[in-house]
Amino acid sequence: MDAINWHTFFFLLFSLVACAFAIAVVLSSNIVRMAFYLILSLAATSGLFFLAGADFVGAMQLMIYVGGTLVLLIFGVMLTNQGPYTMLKSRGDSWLLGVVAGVGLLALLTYTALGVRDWMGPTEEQLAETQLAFAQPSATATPIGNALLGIRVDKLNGGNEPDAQQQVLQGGMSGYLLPFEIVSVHLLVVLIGAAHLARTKKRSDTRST
Amino acid sequence: MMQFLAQPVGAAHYLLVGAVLFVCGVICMTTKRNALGVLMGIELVLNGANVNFIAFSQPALRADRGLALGLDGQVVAIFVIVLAAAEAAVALAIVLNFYNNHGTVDVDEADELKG
Amino acid sequence: MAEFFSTYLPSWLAQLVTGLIQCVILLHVPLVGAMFFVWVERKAAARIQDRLGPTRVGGMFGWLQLLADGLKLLTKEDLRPQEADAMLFRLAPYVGFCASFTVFLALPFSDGWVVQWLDVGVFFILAVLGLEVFGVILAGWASASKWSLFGAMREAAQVVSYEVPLGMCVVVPVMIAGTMDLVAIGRMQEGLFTNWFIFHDPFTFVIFFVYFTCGIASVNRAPFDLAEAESELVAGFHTEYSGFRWLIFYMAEYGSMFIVSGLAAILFFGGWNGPIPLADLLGLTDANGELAGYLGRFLGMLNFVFKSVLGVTVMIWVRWTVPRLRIDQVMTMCLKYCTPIAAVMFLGATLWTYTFPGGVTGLRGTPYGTVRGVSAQRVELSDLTPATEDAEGAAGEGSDNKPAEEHAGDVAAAAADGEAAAASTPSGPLSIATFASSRARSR
Amino acid sequence: MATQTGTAFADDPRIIEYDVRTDEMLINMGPQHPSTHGVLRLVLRTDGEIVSEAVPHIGYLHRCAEKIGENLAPRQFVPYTDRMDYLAGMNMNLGWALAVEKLMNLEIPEKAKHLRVIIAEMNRIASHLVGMGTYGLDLGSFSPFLYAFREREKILDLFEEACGARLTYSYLTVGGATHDLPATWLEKCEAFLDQLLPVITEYHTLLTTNAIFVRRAANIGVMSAATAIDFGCTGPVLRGSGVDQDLRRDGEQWYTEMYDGYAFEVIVEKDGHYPKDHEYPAIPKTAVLGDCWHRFYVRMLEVIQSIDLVRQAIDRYRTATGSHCVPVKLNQKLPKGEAYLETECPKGQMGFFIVSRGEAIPWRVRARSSCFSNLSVTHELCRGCLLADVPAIVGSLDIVMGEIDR
Repeated sequence: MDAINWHTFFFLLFSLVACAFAIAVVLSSNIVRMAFYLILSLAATSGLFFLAGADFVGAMQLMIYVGGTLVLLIFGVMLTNQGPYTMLKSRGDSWLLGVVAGVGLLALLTYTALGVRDWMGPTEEQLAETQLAFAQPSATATPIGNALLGIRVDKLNGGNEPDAQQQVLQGGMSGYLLPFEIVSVHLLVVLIGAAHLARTKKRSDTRST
Repeated sequence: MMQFLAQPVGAAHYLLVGAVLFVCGVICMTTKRNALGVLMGIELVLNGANVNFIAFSQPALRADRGLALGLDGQVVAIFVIVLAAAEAAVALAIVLNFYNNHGTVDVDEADELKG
Repeated sequence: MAEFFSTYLPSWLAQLVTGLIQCVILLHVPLVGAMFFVWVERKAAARIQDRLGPTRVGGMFGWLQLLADGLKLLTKEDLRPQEADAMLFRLAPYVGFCASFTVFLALPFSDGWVVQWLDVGVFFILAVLGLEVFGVILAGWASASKWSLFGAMREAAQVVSYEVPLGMCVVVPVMIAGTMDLVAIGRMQEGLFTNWFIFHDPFTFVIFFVYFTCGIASVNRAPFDLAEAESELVAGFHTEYSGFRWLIFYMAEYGSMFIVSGLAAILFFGGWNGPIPLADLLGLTDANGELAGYLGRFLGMLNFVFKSVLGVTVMIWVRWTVPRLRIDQVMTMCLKYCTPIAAVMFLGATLWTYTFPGGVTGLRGTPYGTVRGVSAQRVELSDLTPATEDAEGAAGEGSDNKPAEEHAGDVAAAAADGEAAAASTPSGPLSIATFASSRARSR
Repeated sequence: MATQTGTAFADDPRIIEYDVRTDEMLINMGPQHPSTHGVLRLVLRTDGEIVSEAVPHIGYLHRCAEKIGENLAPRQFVPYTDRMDYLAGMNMNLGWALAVEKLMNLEIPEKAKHLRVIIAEMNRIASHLVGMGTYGLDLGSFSPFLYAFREREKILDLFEEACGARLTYSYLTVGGATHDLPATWLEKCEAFLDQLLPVITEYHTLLTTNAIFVRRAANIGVMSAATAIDFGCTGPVLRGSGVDQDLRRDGEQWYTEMYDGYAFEVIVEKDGHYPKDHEYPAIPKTAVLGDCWHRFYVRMLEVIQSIDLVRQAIDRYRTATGSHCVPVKLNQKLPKGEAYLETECPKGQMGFFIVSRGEAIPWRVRARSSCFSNLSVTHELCRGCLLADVPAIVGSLDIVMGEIDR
């Protein structure tokens, strides 16, 4: 035993960090600390993404997901100065419900994940090929960009025969142009909607403040 | 331990991580009384789902390579991230409004629609 | 190195030792860099202010001053306010420093001299650089001091706002290059200085200045140093910090400064390529042997470091010259000036590359400049059928089971979905260049 | 951040305009704070970045100077006046000396008068240089501070040569000055003034016309002439609001006779420009009379004015007759009665009140502090400004705590 599979090593590292801090989020009741743990968990998950060869998604996770949590953190900080909202202790019954449901779900998911033999990893014959695949830097940004424009470079490369490629070209490449457009419009709507919801309002305040 | 370190990991291991994140998120959503805590739970749930998508997209993580999602998995993960950001924006705006109206972020207080 | 160690150690330990050694070496880049920049800052500030600055420590010019300062800070008492959130207060400096340090993983110092060659290098750097703000916010909150909290909230507002124009500015060179790979972007600017992206078109020229402004703002340097505005907030977010933890903040700041100017050097000033291709003229290329290639890259690294240091020096110069902006003015600057200007320049640069695909002068060999080791191919609608032929070469062995990102093919394949292309550009050329590089690592 | 403005719907208290419910925060700015010019403590009530109230708390530097003055002969009290406005010790000395001379009805020789003008105006330059430098510091620009101190050092060198001290001079005393000026002092002084004039132009480039500086100072802390008069503001603070008042011209005869025959104009804005601004930058469009920028600019122009006055005084001093002082004995009995005299000090009008019962030691001594009145307006100016404006406003008032707390 003198060989370490470094992919496994880093997988273990990142997954332990991600899971440990996810559990810490659950156990903590200080909102700022929760946000901090969540950030670490999400950052470790982005490490898992990089490890799995999804560079673009990993960077995106860091930029958008973790960046989005920043706003949560800021809200936490803002509310913290308001006294009692830092520590809202969970109730016992919700703990019971949550843990029961959670453990059941975890058992189900674990059973499912471990149920398929092929998912347990590459076979002995595929080992060398796997090492090679992970040794190369993954170039995912351009294919993803093209896919979002509706061009599936990976599918074009998929077949050896020109016939297959023609087939792909003619049969449509199942790109993501339409979802991309929908998401962009959706984001715009969300932007306006959130700004509208959170904007300065005038209203008659009947309660004594 | 060393035995495990010598073996290559597979999609199943990623799925386990995803499951832990997902379950943590679910527990977070059910137990937290703080609206921001609930939001964090949602983020964790979506993140756990994303781990699954990424795990399935990588053919080198599994024995049946041809069945890997490939680029599709990554693109879906991207959409999840983007929509999570959008969801967080709207949810925070709602929390803000809730806070303005009720003076608290305790979701247990939001029971006005109860019959 | 791993091979050397493996003669004495088990191979996994050898690899571990090698990795640790490399980590330590890399860690010294920001650390020694920060030391150097602190010294530069002190000397430059002194010169600007008609003083001498440090003169004694280390013999001449006080070049060991920071070492002395560091020793002093290490021996200081590590204070923590009673009310502080102990864990977050202790951790916050490291969060900021880790973010700043991690960026160095993806920053190429010369052609191929990069720790982790990332396809999404620019994206990664921007993302990780944005994480530095967490350290500041946590420090400000955990200190349980109102001044610190003020600094933290200012920093949060500022960084979140300035990420928008900063991202837009960075996208322009990325769009011109057609890749987010910093090494590829650097390689595209080979040759004379006219190939640098800042001289690519008038829009990139303008956008560099927007980028630099936003860069200064995002690393919290004067006139945007609101988070630590000493005349208003005592010391802002690090009011309650002392000794080593304070030093960590300081190092993170200088590390970020170097990163921002280093990114500017790669994106706009040709990275490791000098104004004239001196290494090529001297024959210091890989073609003349490994040593010559190594020397050429070393020359490139000096180039890169020089440009980055120049950028940092300009930041220092600005800091000691102008007063500080107010928070609303900082926001106005971002939202009313930087963002619209960046957006317009982005549009302009897009139209420019669309109109003059090969550049105005036509001096560049390929549409986007000569790229060594990376072949670019421009595919137009009419080339749809030939493109499939090109793709043939890309279909290597085992490609059935591998998606495109795994391909080590040396030919770029790009094609246009007929409908999508027709919808977007009815008659014009569809400029999609993909770079699937052989990526023979030259390290 | 949040704003809670109810002004638009002030008639209906139930309608509020809000963004996020926020609590107000009380912050102590000082007494240990980098930009409070000593040991001033400002209690700020803030809503996010917006300051709704700024209350100055003083007294951290109280040293019973007035009470000490009631136990010492007037000449012995001179060193204590140094420590009031320690940035303009000479002017403090002069104010006290003149007040005592007024009580004693003591005429001093012509030469001593011109010497006093030279020294007082030189110290005015030094004080305004510090004011300029620290104002730059308050706005976040460090370098002008050191430039200003570099020039001030040269003035201190001259003072050191004249009286042996660099900060607490006790040079101008009852009856004139303690020593006459040394042999080549006047030449050195003239050389310094020649060198200072172009440097001031550089300061204008660095600060007065700097875009960021104008943004930070113009239209901030606007004080109307009426407010300034109501609060008893004096000196550059008053003139910055457009009130044409300068004791060197408008003061009592006992004081103004020092300046008899000198050509100078009071630095105050008339019809959109200042008397000596022809070769200096124009007033920016955003600047409003009475804002921080105007107060700063008045000080800058007063430096020029003082240079001019020193030059005139040097010419007169050279041809003046008489000695540098009339000797006053330490135990000389003061005439029965009282005297009050205000002089135009760099920070404003500083007055000394002295009551005598015919003994060598005054019965009562009081000082009227200019900075005290100038500071009292802080509360008025800081209402509704941003947090970053507080140092800008307090800095533009150019206060010295030593004088306020005495």
